[in-house]
Amino acid sequence: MVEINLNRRQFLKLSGATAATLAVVELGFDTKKAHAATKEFKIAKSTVTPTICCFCGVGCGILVHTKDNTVVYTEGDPDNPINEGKLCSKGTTIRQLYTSEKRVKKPLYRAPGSNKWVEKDWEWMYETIAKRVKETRDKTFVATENGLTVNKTEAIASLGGAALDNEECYLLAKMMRGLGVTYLEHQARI
Amino acid sequence: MATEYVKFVDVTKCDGCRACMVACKNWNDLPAEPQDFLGSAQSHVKTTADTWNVLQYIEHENSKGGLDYLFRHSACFHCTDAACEKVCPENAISYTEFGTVVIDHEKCVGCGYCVNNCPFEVISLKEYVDKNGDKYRKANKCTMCTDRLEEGLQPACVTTCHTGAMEFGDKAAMIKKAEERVKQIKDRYPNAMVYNPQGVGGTHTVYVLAEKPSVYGLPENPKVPTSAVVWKDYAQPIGKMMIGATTMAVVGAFITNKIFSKKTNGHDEDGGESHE
Amino acid sequence: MSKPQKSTVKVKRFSKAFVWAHAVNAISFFALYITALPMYTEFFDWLYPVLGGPEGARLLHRIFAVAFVMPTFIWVIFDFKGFKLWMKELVTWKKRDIAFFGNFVKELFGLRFDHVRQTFFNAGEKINSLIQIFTAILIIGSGIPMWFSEYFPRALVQWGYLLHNVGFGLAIAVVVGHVYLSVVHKNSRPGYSGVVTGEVPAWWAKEHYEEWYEEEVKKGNFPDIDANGNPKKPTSPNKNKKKGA
Amino acid sequence: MGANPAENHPISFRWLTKAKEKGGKIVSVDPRFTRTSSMADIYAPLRSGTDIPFMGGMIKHALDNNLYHKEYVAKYTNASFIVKDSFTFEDGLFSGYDESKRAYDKTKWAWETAEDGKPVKDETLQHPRSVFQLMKKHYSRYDVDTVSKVTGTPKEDLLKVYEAFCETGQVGKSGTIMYAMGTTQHTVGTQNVRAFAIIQMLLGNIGMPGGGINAMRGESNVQGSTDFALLYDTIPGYLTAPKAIPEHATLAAYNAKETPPTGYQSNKPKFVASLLKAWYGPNATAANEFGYQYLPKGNKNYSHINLFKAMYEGTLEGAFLFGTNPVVGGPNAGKEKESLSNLKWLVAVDLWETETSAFWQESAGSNPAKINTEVFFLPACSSYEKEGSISNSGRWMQYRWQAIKPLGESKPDIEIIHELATRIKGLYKNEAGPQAAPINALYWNYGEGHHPDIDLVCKEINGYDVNTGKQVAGFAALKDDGSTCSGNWIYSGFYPEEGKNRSKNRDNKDTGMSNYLNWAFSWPANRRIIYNRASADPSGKPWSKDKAVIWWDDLQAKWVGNDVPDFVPTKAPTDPTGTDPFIMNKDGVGLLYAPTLNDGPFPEHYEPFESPIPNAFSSQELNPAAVVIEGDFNKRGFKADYPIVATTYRVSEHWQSGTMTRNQEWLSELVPHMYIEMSEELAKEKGIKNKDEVIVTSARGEVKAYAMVTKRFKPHKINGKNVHQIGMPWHFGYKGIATGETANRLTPHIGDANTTIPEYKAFLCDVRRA
Repeated sequence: MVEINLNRRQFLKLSGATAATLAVVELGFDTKKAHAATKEFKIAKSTVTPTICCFCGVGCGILVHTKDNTVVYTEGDPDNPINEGKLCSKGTTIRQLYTSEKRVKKPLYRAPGSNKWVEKDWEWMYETIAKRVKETRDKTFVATENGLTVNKTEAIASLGGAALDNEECYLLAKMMRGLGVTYLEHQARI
Repeated sequence: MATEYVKFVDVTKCDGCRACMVACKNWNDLPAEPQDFLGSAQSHVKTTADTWNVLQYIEHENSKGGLDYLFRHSACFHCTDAACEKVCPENAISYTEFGTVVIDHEKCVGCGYCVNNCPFEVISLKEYVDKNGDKYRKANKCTMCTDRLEEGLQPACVTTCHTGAMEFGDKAAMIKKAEERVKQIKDRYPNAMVYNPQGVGGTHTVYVLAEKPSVYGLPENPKVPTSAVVWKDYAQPIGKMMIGATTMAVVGAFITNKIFSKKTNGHDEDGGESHE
Repeated sequence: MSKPQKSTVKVKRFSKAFVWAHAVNAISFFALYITALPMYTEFFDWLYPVLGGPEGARLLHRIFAVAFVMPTFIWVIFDFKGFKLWMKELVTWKKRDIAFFGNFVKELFGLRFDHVRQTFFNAGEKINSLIQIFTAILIIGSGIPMWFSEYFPRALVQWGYLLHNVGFGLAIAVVVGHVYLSVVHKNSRPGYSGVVTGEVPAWWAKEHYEEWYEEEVKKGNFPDIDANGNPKKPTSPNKNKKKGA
Repeated sequence: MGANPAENHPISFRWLTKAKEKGGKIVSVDPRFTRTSSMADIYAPLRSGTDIPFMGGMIKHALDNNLYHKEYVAKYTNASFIVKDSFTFEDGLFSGYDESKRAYDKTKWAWETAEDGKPVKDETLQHPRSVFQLMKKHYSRYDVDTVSKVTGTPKEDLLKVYEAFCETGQVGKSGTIMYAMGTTQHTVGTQNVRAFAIIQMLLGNIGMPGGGINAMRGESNVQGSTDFALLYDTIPGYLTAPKAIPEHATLAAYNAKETPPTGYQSNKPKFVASLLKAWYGPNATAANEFGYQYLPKGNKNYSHINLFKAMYEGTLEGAFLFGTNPVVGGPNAGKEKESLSNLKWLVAVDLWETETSAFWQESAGSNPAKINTEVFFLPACSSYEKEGSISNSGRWMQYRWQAIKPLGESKPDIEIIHELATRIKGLYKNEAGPQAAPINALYWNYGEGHHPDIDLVCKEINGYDVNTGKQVAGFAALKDDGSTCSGNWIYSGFYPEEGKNRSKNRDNKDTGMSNYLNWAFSWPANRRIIYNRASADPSGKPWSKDKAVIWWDDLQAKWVGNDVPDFVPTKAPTDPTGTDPFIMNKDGVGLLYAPTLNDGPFPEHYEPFESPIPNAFSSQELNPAAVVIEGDFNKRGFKADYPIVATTYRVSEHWQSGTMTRNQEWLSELVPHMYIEMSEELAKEKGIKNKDEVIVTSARGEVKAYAMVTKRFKPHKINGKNVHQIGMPWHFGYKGIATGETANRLTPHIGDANTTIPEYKAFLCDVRRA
């Protein structure tokens, strides 16, 4: 699906050995068995997927190395002309977006007045949120105002989205406008 | 050794982004170790067992009275004549074909001799806990990503450096580049210099510094400590010889004693027997 | 050639404090030696597993290092007089001390030799003592900054490594000789019991430390004996009692 | 200026260092000597909130010394337009001001038009009512001495910067201005950017390679999310969101009001109709105005500050948060946190527990028992655990492939949005009536199952012929008759045919002038440099060979070059509008004089909401068009209590409210503590030593942090007196690995007159030892 051409990677020398390394990284198999026997080269068998940095707006390319269901390394995408394989401290660290202990892995619910989170399943969350949205919306919906059709609710807000993908932003804008939300804002404003 | 490689660090191109610090941790799977507030942007006072390179931030009033905000990627220098290698009692530290100096954790016993003899103070001991809950120590420092070099890749810090402050390549070419760079920047940094100290036989991390080494807390003329030279080049071999010689003398004495005793005494050890 | 049977009469040579001090000193020294060996040369790396790995070796080395420092204090506290004597002897050098060495070499290799009259410590022992004191200071003095390197200037620690190493080499050389003479060599063997029990055969004491022996005889502490150790005149049992109590 | 790329956009700075190696000069203008300053050739300090005097002085310098690009100014800008007599400017006020509304009547600022609607021009630029002469007059007041007194920038530094930058007015040279929130987060934020635009047009730097003014966008897809209109006042593609006004009562009225007769925007009705077709699908018909009436129509400013004001006042019941953390990142954050407890329900979608989603906890200083807000936390996955595209500051739309399955039970946002939309639609399915109609009409068809088919979303964004289902090649193919749909017309063309998503392009061959046309996709129409017609002279030849982007090829009778022309490709320079490069503007020229803004056609200096000194340029202290929220929601501080200027900023290692970075071990390690940067001089006055804990207070709150006493901050000499300034990072909060107090508890709830962006970058405070 994705063609990754790592030929801009900085190699020490363009020898046969290098070409072999390239093959290792590209095809995901290790030709250097002797080395693998003692301590396997960290990214020898990893799968490489290109992504774009999730932080600032520069848009640097990053390669994500995954192996055994985890992220083993992240580095600049040498093919991306924006950063040519270079990264800042944040971009270099995106590996820990996956590996950080702090990631929330289950939906959490906090009841009114409660002082703690309770784990819930997705189904319950979706259903309950949908209900809340409908309740609020139905109660506050304004169909017409001064003889104009306005079809809005001013009691629901949506904030954020500057880190979402375009496709997500599109669906979010579509959904919110579809609901009649006027308080629609994101980080461009702040 | 085919080509000798060095890491060339031009601190005047560095903008202090610290990608090198995280790239190192990322590649080498090193844990974080947050420190107390140091009063500047700097995160660690110096390199540690889990932080193999530290970016220094120095506010320096230059000779013209202006303010320079200086940065330096500090890590192991990979000396040609490495004090750590010299003092290691277990031969756990060795030179690689790339000129890098690496510690073999299989051999390292955590004695800390290297830690205390490194003229740049870049080696640290780390305490580990084994399966039985027992603690043990190993010396740690930058490896120059020798594992990457072996695979034909450059060190992780160099790969990520975006300003071109770090390069990895042929030693002669890099040194030439460094010298030319110093000429270029003399106007802005009159004290600029190439730092490739000969006291340790030159290093495999060669710097262009904007200021005198002391501004960066670096020794002006680092050497393998004299004590280490005397110790390893003289005391240790002589000591081993002495032990050998003494042992030989004892053995010799024992044998001669036996021989003479047999000749002179019917039964030897006349003095001791009765006083058992 | 047969010799007449030596007498079993014994005299008190060392105090209990000294015996203890010496024992602690000797044991800790050898323990230190063994725990240091694998680090001194990889030839002995097989010792690591025995000692519980480098960590075990280091721990033992440090425990025995503390033990190694103790003897001086034991002796000073419990037998200050003996200690004082030792100190005094060490700084007292006479012509006979020099003469001792010529004969010592002969004795060492089992050749014919003459006993040169000696005081409590003979010249060899004095040399041994001096070198041992010197190396002990070297080793202890350098060992402390090595152990607590974070509290000492780096230069001191660096020199410490060298001095520890030098001290080690010297000490081993001296100790090996010392041990040989005391344990293995037939002529000094009776002396060995001296450092274990504090007592030595009177004849042997007289032979090796004639001047000291005669001094003690004059004081009435020791029986006057002949070459075989038989008393020239009777002695009261309490005469060979420990003097320092 | 107003940016610190070495610290906040390091990889952009890579290219500056490359330019420097080629002899380029870097100028850094910042209140604080930053890492960018350290790498710059010229550093000039200025007091926060004085960008307009700084740039005004530069405009005057360029005009006085004839350093501007004369032909460019005469032909490609509105310098030659004659402005009506109704435009006046006196003591800081433009004509048409209504104090009670704090607003201007912008019709007073119009220019003279001939009977055909075309502007009256004087290309000699000598007419006293010409934009050029009015501008010259306006900025004659910004002489270097006055500017220096206001900005605190030493006069020689000002001149150094002016001289260096105005050199780029020469043909063959170009200069760019990189700005970020240091420019925009002011009550005059928009006019700050306008000042940049004016100088760049004067110097002929717009549309040029290496020119332009570059917004250094802070979030990976703040460009895309703006393009896709996650803002109250637009709908996708920068189309105006319909308002509850008679002029927007119907689609026809809306089109009439919003569509200019000339320029590319005259195509707007096609884009609107296509968007409505994308949103309402078969339910959008010519008969029902393509569903135009389903769209919500607001009647006020719903921007961030007002949103929280509504929450504070209790008119909001529910809120969705998608990866945002206003309790750290919002202005006057203490009040924003308080406001949250007035919500009935809150849905937070994030990777981490944020200060906002946990606002009810005791560790937030709240009493959970008293807070009745229901909080739903939905764990989202990270950007490489899903797939989709994002758009960078340069409008490059790049695809991100999925590297690994979402961690734990976390889910891609697109799935969460899809599920919620599907379920809400489900609840209304069997209902009729005004509430149900817009939702039932919403066309939501992205495949079966829980996960939407992203390819279908992409295709809808690009647009297709609704009859044939065939993808449209680009926005030129969009129609206003309902036969095409396109979810965002500016992106149309990124998916021109089945199976060809151009954001996935990975051919990194330089196609000329480093444009990399085959790498990713850049809207609009894969153009890399917008308004690139301006890189060629009126006759169609590049101004300079070295800076050639596109040029007119007589033989082929079309524009050719290294980039996709931002111009009708076959429109010759000899065409009546063949020399009008700024095609998105009604008259095809750049606006030196912009009568469209809320606070005046020329940038004029006003002091920040909180300022230590009176305005030296007029008796108007604050931007007359900035809306002030009075009362408890936004307390104001004055010099007597708070004599020190403060600003906030970011560090390289943390990002925005720190949610993403303070939860990562390695980044938390690099910057683990909240600190306040201050000069040695101020520290001495206050008896503060480096590393001491200090307390900063403003009228709105206080913050405790470590003092970082530095030579890199110097007091500003303002009118001969020292004015101290401090700065602090705003990333910190009490959650995550690296924690610290939140700087935004100090910042005010006041916004820019045009965008309502809060004034984070200049406010008053006091400092003392803790």
